[in-house]
Amino acid sequence: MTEFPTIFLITEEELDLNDLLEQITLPSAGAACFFTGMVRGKTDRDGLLSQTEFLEYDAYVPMAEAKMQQVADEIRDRWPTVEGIAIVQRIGCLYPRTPTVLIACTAAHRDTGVFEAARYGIDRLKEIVPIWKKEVSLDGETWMEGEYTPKPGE
Amino acid sequence: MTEFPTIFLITEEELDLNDLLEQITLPSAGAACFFTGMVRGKTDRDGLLSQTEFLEYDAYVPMAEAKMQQVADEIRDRWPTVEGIAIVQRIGCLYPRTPTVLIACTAAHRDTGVFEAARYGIDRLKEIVPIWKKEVSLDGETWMEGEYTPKPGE
Amino acid sequence: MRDHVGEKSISMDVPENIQVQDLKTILAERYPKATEALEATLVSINREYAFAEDIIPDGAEVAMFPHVSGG
Amino acid sequence: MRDHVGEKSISMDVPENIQVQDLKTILAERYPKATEALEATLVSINREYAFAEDIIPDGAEVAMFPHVSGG
Repeated sequence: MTEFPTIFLITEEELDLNDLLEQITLPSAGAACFFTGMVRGKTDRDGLLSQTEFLEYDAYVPMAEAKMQQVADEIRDRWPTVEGIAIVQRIGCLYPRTPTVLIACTAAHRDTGVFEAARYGIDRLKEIVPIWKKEVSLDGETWMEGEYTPKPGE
Repeated sequence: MTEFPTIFLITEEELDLNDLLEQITLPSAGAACFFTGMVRGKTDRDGLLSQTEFLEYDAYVPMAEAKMQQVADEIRDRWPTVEGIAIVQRIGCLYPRTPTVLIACTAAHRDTGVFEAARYGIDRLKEIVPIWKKEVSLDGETWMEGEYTPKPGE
Repeated sequence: MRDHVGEKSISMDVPENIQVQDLKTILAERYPKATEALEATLVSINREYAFAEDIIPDGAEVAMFPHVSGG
Repeated sequence: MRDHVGEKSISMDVPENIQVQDLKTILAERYPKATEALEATLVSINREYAFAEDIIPDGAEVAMFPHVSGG
């Protein structure tokens, strides 16, 4: 059996979607779903427009890599038809419109879980992968904090 | 109000996911979902492995462009939170592992329809956009035919 | 279809206000080998899908093609 | 946390087989300003999430950090 490619990466470099897709596409793959997150420069907060100058990302790299691997394992458990998986987080100071995170899954067909798997992947990344972001705007700096508390075994 | 970007394209050129994402990302966008289809070189058909040498794509270009616009309109009707939409089909002779089609949607947040909209987009493209593909393998050539019959008004 | 007719596009005179189904009948008479393919073929008039009883306006761009299979 | 403690990482001697909750108590005593932050902080031992009664093995890599917010 061909080994399914799994990529997880924490990087300061620009995300290259073309290259990542190429890396997780086996000859048996006919479908891919990507989720990417971008820095929002303008955020509607209850009707008030908030402007972000940039986001500063930081990670506890070795643990984040281990938790990305765990997210990939969880995806494979739930959607065994998924072939390739890429989970990439860019860190550093990132400006509006810049892609910051990517979850991509490939499979033979589009109806065997790629959309659900990518959705699950980004949800889990935001729950258990130790990465943080600080919003810098003209009003000052704010570390953003998630709401999820990991449970034993996660 | 900012105009939301809509791209539809039938091209013989390589798909550039980075560039397409850039084109549909407004400063208010924080999330994107992409679907891409690739040429499958190996297809499991009821346990038998079928090998594809290449696929040859052809399109009725002016109608295909009009129907891509219609798919984009349908997405905007159903998911008004979707900001940018790109629908791209590559045509010509395409070899295994090559991305052939792309549907991408951006929005402020990931939970406001980008996954569902991209999924809907590829389903509709395969139903109503006049594009055809011929499979070329060592066994010969076969035009592939879809199953969906458009209804009046589609 | 193309294989049965042997042409990518054809030009022919048809009665005014002809319906899609009648055009198919005329074509089946002219290209008997295409009869079966014509049954299943999709039709567009001016780049919109058209159906049996739709009338083909003067000067319209008419296309006939198999069920789509892009992606 | 970092702001309250003023250090990115600290080194200290703790009793053998200490539990996560006891480590938090010791830290709160040493850095009173961090008491509230310590309540909410997540803890990892050797890159796995750890909880109040988990025992910290000898030589373990322990980290304390806020709820994650990547993406």
